[in-house]
Amino acid sequence: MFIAAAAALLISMLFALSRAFLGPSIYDRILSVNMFGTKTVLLIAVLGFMMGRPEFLDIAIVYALINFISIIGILRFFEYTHPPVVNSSEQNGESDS
Amino acid sequence: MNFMLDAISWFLLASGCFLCITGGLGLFRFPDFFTRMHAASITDSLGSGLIIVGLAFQTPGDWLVVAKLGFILVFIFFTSPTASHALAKAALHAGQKPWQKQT
Amino acid sequence: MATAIAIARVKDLFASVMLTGIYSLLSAVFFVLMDAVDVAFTEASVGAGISTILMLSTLTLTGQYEDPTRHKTRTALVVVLVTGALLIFGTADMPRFGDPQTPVQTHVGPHYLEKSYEEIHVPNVVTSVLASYRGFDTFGETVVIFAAGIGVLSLLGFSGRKEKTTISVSAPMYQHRILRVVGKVLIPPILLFALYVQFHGDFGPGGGFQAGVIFAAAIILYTMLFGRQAAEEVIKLSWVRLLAAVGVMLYGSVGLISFLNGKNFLDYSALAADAVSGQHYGILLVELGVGITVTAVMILVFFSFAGRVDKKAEENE
Amino acid sequence: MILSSHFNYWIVIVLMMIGFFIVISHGNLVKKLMGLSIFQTSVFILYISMGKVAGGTAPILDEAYSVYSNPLPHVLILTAIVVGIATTALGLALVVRINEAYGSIEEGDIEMQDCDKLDKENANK
Repeated sequence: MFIAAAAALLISMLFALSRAFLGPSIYDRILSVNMFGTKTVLLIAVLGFMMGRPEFLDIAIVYALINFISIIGILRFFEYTHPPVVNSSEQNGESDS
Repeated sequence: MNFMLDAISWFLLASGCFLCITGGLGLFRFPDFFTRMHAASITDSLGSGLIIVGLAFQTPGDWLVVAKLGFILVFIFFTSPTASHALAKAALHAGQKPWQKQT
Repeated sequence: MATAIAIARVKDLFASVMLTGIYSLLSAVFFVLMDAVDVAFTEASVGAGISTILMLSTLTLTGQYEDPTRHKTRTALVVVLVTGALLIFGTADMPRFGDPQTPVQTHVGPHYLEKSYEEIHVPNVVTSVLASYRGFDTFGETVVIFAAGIGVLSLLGFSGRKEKTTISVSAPMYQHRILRVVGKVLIPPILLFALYVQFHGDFGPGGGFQAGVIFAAAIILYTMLFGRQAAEEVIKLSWVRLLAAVGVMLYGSVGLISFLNGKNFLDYSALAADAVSGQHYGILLVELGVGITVTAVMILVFFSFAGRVDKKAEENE
Repeated sequence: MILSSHFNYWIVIVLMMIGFFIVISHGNLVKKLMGLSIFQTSVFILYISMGKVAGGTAPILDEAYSVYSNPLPHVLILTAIVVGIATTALGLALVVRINEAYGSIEEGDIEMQDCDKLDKENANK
């Protein structure tokens, strides 16, 4: 059963990977990296159970955290290189979202 | 009792996997960025939640493991929608247009 | 593997940084499959987070696109193919995968596995080997990290302090309110988790190196969300610089104490009356030293890169 | 037979050669560093896969298991990863400085500028 779960996760990781290769815009790539990260968290958790050593969960936790940090980092530095073009009225509306 | 737990976790894992695969397929096949994001982020949250709860039913009575799984669940529920939100906003500001059906 | 090829091919450097992130995720999964929990842990915290962020900040400084002209492609291909063929020829003599009778498995490895529990009472053999049996190596590596930190500092330095610009273009993600709130919620658990990793390293995967990187990642997250000025008010950089040295000193002085007590350098059994508990104290202190150094160096490196990025943004303004 | 039992070395070699190829053929210094890190990871994989014992588990001692993988390569690689990131950071810092001095991080441009400078100096003499 765990093997089936791992295989399913691998398949969806494969999809994400191919989207990261093809991705026409940079945002597609970021999105697929994000999804890839989440799937890796799950895969590591499932693998830990598969090998009967749930200690592996620590790694999954680290991934869940680090993945978030790296996505934020990517977005942050992306704002430097491509500053967003917004007109001020839209910005005011958006900032309360 | 044990069989019941097994059956529940089976069901949860299977549905979680199904969601993950559909999400991956959506990410791969959909026509533009926003629809892809829709596919990826929604299935991401629900699918990972299901898988983690399914795993939690499989733990052999070790509460530390369940607690760790709970941590992962909370983190994913926090971070994944947040990241998606930030990403969507950045993309919209950078001038990505939502896809519309060509008539 | 395919990821690596793609990294080679993609022209847009930004995209290839993204792919290095994926690549490191994949290699961590591989390490998990190969039972190397601690290694996967380190790769997870280092490869996906810090190295991606550093590469990105360099790209912000230098420009995103690569010159499409390649030099010496044909020569390179020939050299690579020949070397690869020779290496593959060489593998024919290598031991088989997973074979328990190889020279690697029959030398000191079994000794560590059998004796370490008696001698040190630490279930995680990787930690005991890292901190105790091969403590001298680890000391050297800590010093290398420290030296690299000094190198980055002296190359990029801080030109801060003098310019007291308040909020510039480099203003943090003010328009991302949700991000800031979620970040605020997440930072304390990350710091706590780093401490857990630091002190739980004896029993599960973890230890000073990983904890240091995670701790630094939390502070980097704070910096990215609230800006460099805000972060510099929270953590004084001069303190961080001091801490980097304190970590190395802590490690070294543990060694010196055992030296002065008439044992070998870094022989922890001198630290307490009982040899085993001495080992415990030794490992704890040494891991603490490593953790402090790694945290401080990572923070310093990130700050020096971020400082450059801010400066460039101001110049463009 | 050899194919199934040596595949780990093959993967390592392919990765290593990809990294090597990037380092040689790309002019961009950041890309070179990426190639270097791929090369580095291939070495990590080599070490770790050599430490694996068939049927073993992670080297965290427990009553329930008797076969463990070899902890020594894990220790070496663990520290190597962190040292690797430190050296990569140093390399990136150098790249940043080079960019400030030359205004470019392409190897060819930098060489051209160096040659120009040398020519000028020779002409002055």
